[in-house]
Amino acid sequence: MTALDAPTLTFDCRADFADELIALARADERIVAVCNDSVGSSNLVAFREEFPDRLINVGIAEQDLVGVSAGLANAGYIPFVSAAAPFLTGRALEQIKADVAYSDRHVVLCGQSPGMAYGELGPTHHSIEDLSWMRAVPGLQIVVPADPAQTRSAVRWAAASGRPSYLRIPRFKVPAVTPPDAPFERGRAVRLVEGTDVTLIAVGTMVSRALEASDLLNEQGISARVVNMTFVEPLDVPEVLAAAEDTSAIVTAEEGLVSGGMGAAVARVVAESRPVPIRMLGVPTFAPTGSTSFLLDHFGLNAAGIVGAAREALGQG
Amino acid sequence: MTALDAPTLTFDCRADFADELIALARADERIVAVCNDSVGSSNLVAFREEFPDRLINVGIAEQDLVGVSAGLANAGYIPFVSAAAPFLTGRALEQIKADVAYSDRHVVLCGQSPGMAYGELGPTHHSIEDLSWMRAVPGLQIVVPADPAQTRSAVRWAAASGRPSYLRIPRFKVPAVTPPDAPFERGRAVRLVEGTDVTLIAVGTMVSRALEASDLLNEQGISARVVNMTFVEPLDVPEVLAAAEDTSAIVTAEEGLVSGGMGAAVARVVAESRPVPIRMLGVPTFAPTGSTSFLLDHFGLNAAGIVGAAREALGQG
Amino acid sequence: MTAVQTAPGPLELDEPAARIYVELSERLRKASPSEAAPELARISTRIRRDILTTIQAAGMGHVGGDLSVTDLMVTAIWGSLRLNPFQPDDPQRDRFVLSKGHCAAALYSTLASCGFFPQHRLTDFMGPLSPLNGHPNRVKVPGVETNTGPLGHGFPVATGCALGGKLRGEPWRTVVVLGDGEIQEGSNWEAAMTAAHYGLENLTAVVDRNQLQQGARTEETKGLEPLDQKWASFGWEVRVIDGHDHQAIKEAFGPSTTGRPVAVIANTIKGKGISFMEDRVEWHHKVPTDEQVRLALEELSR
Amino acid sequence: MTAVQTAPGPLELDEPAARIYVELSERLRKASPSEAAPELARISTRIRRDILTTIQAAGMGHVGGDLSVTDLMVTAIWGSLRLNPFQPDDPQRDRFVLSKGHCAAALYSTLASCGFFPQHRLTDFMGPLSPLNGHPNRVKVPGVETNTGPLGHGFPVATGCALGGKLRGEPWRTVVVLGDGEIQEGSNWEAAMTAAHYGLENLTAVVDRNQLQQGARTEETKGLEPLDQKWASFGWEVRVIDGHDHQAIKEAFGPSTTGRPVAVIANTIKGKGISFMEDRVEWHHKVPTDEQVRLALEELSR
Ligand SMILES: Cc1ncc(C[n+]2csc(CCOP(=O)(O)OP(=O)(O)O)c2C)c(N)n1
Ligand SMILES: Cc1ncc(C[n+]2csc(CCOP(=O)(O)OP(=O)(O)O)c2C)c(N)n1
Ligand SMILES: [Mg+2]
Ligand SMILES: [Mg+2]
Repeated sequence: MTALDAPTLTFDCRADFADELIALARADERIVAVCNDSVGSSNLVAFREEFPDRLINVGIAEQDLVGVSAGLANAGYIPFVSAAAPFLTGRALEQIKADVAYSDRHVVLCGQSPGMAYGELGPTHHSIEDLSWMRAVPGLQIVVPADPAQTRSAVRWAAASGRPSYLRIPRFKVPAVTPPDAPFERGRAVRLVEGTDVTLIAVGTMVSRALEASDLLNEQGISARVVNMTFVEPLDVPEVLAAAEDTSAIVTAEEGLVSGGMGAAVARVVAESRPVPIRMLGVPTFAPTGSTSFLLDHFGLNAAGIVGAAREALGQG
Repeated sequence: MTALDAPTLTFDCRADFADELIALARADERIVAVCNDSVGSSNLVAFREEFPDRLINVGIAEQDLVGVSAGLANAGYIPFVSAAAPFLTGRALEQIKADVAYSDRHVVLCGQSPGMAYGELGPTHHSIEDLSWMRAVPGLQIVVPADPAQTRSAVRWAAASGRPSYLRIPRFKVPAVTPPDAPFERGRAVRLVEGTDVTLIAVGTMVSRALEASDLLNEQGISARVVNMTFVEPLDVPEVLAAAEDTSAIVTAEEGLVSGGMGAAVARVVAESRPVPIRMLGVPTFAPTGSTSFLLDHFGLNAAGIVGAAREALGQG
Repeated sequence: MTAVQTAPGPLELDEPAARIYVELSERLRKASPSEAAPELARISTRIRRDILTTIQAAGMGHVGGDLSVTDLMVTAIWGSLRLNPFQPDDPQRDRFVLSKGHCAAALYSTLASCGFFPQHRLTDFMGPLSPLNGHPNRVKVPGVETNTGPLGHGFPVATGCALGGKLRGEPWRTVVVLGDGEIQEGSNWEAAMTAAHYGLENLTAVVDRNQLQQGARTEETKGLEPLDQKWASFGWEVRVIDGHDHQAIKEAFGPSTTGRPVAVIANTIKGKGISFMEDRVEWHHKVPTDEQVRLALEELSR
Repeated sequence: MTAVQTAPGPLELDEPAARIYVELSERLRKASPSEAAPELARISTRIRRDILTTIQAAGMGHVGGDLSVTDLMVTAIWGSLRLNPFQPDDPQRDRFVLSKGHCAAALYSTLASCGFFPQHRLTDFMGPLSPLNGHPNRVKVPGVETNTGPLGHGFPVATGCALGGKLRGEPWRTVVVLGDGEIQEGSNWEAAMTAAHYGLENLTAVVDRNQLQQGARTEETKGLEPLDQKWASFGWEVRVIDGHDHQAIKEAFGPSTTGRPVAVIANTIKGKGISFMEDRVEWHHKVPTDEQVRLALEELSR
């Protein structure tokens, strides 16, 4: 059932992102892709070949990227804005706030290579802040797919949603973690493993690591539930409440800052309704130099780190 | 002791901000003020008269505002960057991240008219997001003065700190709340009222309202401690732990988004160490039209709202 | 305690006014600039009156920039573009974008004059829970294309509108009005480059060149000159006009002759029409007293 | 489980190299452009070698832009400016800012050549916990003035440096190097306007005009021409040169003759010096194989 059982295939989800976008674009001529000199890095070369007019490249200009996309939405298009996550969210934040969220435009912001996917390129190219920044933009839906299947579902869902959203597209390779029959619904988490002692709530690249951790905890006699939170906004509040109700502690894990991210959203629900011990795993500060997997290990964002946090939260540290 | 006792004088803290900056500039020629066509709105006319060369106006260009300030710091100046909080934080976010925080430049970012101080001008001019956005910039110190005395202390402290910081300067009129002998130290909160049942943790404009709420709760037989958190980053963790230890519940109140703000910082400490019920008061979403005080009441950010939240958190709702 | 306050209702069509707008604006659109000018001047005077009383009622506003942009806005909306108050989101409408969103009172007054909502609703300007917020909100105010207020946003959005129209091969066009101080924002130069690159001859960008920004003259704050050369070097067809001459404005709003987007540098006077406000920086957002409003209305009726 | 990994130590002064830099660069600074050119060319070849082997060791990098900027960077740092490896934060140093921060390998190679740290440390480039991050970090690398990587940051910061120098009345100057694709970012045009407004004749902005950005040619992606007119209309003294001609570069880096800031549009070739990389978009960040590095080094030693 989990990543430990067998050698696991892993995927760079940009391919599924691009394929699904092309499929959508074939069916709906309102779909356009908007880039900032990021056609290659967003894997949109094939999209451009098939729809040369509907791939709009505004050059290296992120404020314009988002403003133009809001204008394209005004003109009846459904823009998928595809840019490296740190520049999209950090450079165009006020455009995301005013032109997209506050103006309630159906624009799909696609943060490529998020978290520490650009490991060695360093903190300017890391997007550990995006979930915190985007959570503090009212009205923006935030989706963090964990694998290829969810990436495809997220693209389809966002195209149909009619409202602004931010999709965090994984580049760091991840295994498939989503059961074929799992629902993909607004504000709905996916419970991947049942468990009674502790709940591990993860998003994106951390989901497969939480599954590994759950296996390890099981071996230690600790029953760990695993939840893929998928929607950071709106959060699956009932699923969080169930975790606080059914299990004695919660561990959250995300490839991003702890301040204000998914874990903070979970902590708020728990603190306001049913306090239980929580451990929030994430990136504490600007990262040093290193590859993505080096950095994830460096910050304890792996199965062992999650196991340690779970034991600590259960008072078995 | 609190605002209910007598008709209370209230202050627009920009005057104290500007006076203190002038006093500093007289003593230290490295101090410069940097503006974005905001000389008047930042109350810096007198500064410009006295130091015409040291008031640098880059016009309406916030990215440049922050970048130029980082360069001035490189050249040995201590820039106080003074601009309306929503534009400073939202428009120049990546400059704040890369040029100031990650480059570790001693730049003092002064967010003017924060929260909903520009009531009727609407959400584009409100800065309900700044604390969440700035908390997600590693290495940035965040200070929210609550009254004129703290505003002056914050300016002095930031000039001496040697590290980047964000000061949130109140414009909405507030009464004096800080005892003359209260310390102003990095990461140190100010406990204003002792209490044993519940702790009210507030910042900025909410501090005087928390004091009022404490009086009202007292009348209802509930002993409410009041803490002015002042430093959102670094947070006064011992003071939060003491609240969780000594009292049965915590209410946080801030003029800003609940997602990722001061309350979230408090909730994290509590959730990770000593879970107690929390109620987090703040602004839930983009505000409708109205004056600042209308909007504060609209969102329950007043004494009555704090009282209600405290009773709820204590299970006496 | 949540305040109890009845929100003013949503803004609804003013049918008689809308009917007049549809007919008269069609005539003015088709008329020659010199024929249309007198009527456009009359409408502009009416809008100036509405701006003054709207700001008086609210006790807040940006009167200087409202009055400098009035003739431009009226000529665009009444004399050049085809808006549709009966169906504000008519896909075939022309787009008018006010990038200098602080001049919401001018926009609201003009939209009301077209019947997008009744003129009497202008008294709600900035009132509690009013749809007529201090900066335009498209979700609440029919006729507004995008929410502006932070400077440097409307132009990229308008560029996207025009690009969308061009991609669709549709005939409608987009006019965006910028403040001169506003174009110190780099986001505008990103949009200027994009519009030129995509050959958006269906886009007109108008600079309300009143020489003043919030705190001082533009050339003292951060000089913009030679402004025509800036636009030309960014690939635009440039037209420099008197921004209070309705005939010249209507001419300048005519189609591109080069296949390039058109930049209209409209020389204007901040506070135009009210002698004691003209070209004075403090009237950026000073609020006239009742007596000053009386004097101002008197000047306008001369 | 936190990985156990020993961080490479901090970067320390290479004293012999620093001594050579101080002496030789003073000679080159004072020499006429034509006298200095041969030595600057020799240093540039050495830097190109270091760039190639540094990227080879890391298995990552932006080789095309590194090679197009080499002659500009070497002429600035060795032939025009006065840096101080013995005291990297010497208040009187000249400032060199690499705005196109993805060309960190070129900067690190050049700083090492000046003795800011030993050349052998270049093998740490992008290694685990290395101070030599993929984009320059001033806190860890002596000689770096500000952390760059996101495009459009270095120029405003350099403008602030120059403004600071001018306010202080100090003689040091600032040179900032921009990519041509980079100047599609509006933040640069904000800085261009600021520098002109404040008359920063102590600032030189160099555009590495290699005609290519990440994905395609600049003129296909979002055209920049007429680029000289853009800078001139923003109030700059403009010099257009061959960015691989050391004599022309050194001349262009001379003082302003107009009291205005100086923009140098340096026509360059991306991948310059390596035949199979020249002017090819894929070499923006393609990594040469060992065989390709061998061929490249061979070309350089001709
Ligand atoms: C991003 C941003 N920065 C600052 C402001 C504050 N502000 C409002 S109006 C204004 C001056 C605008 O001047 P101009 O564009 O010339 O407008 P006009 O003269 O037509 O009123 C300023 C600085 C703002 N609204 N947005
Ligand atoms: C704000 C921002 N957007 C996008 C990128 C991704 N990026 C890195 S290099 C590059 C192309 C730069 O082209 P140019 O400035 O011409 O540099 P050169 O040709 O000299 O390598 C891009 C788009 C970035 N680093 N920063
Ligand atoms: Mg103006
Ligand atoms: Mg280039």
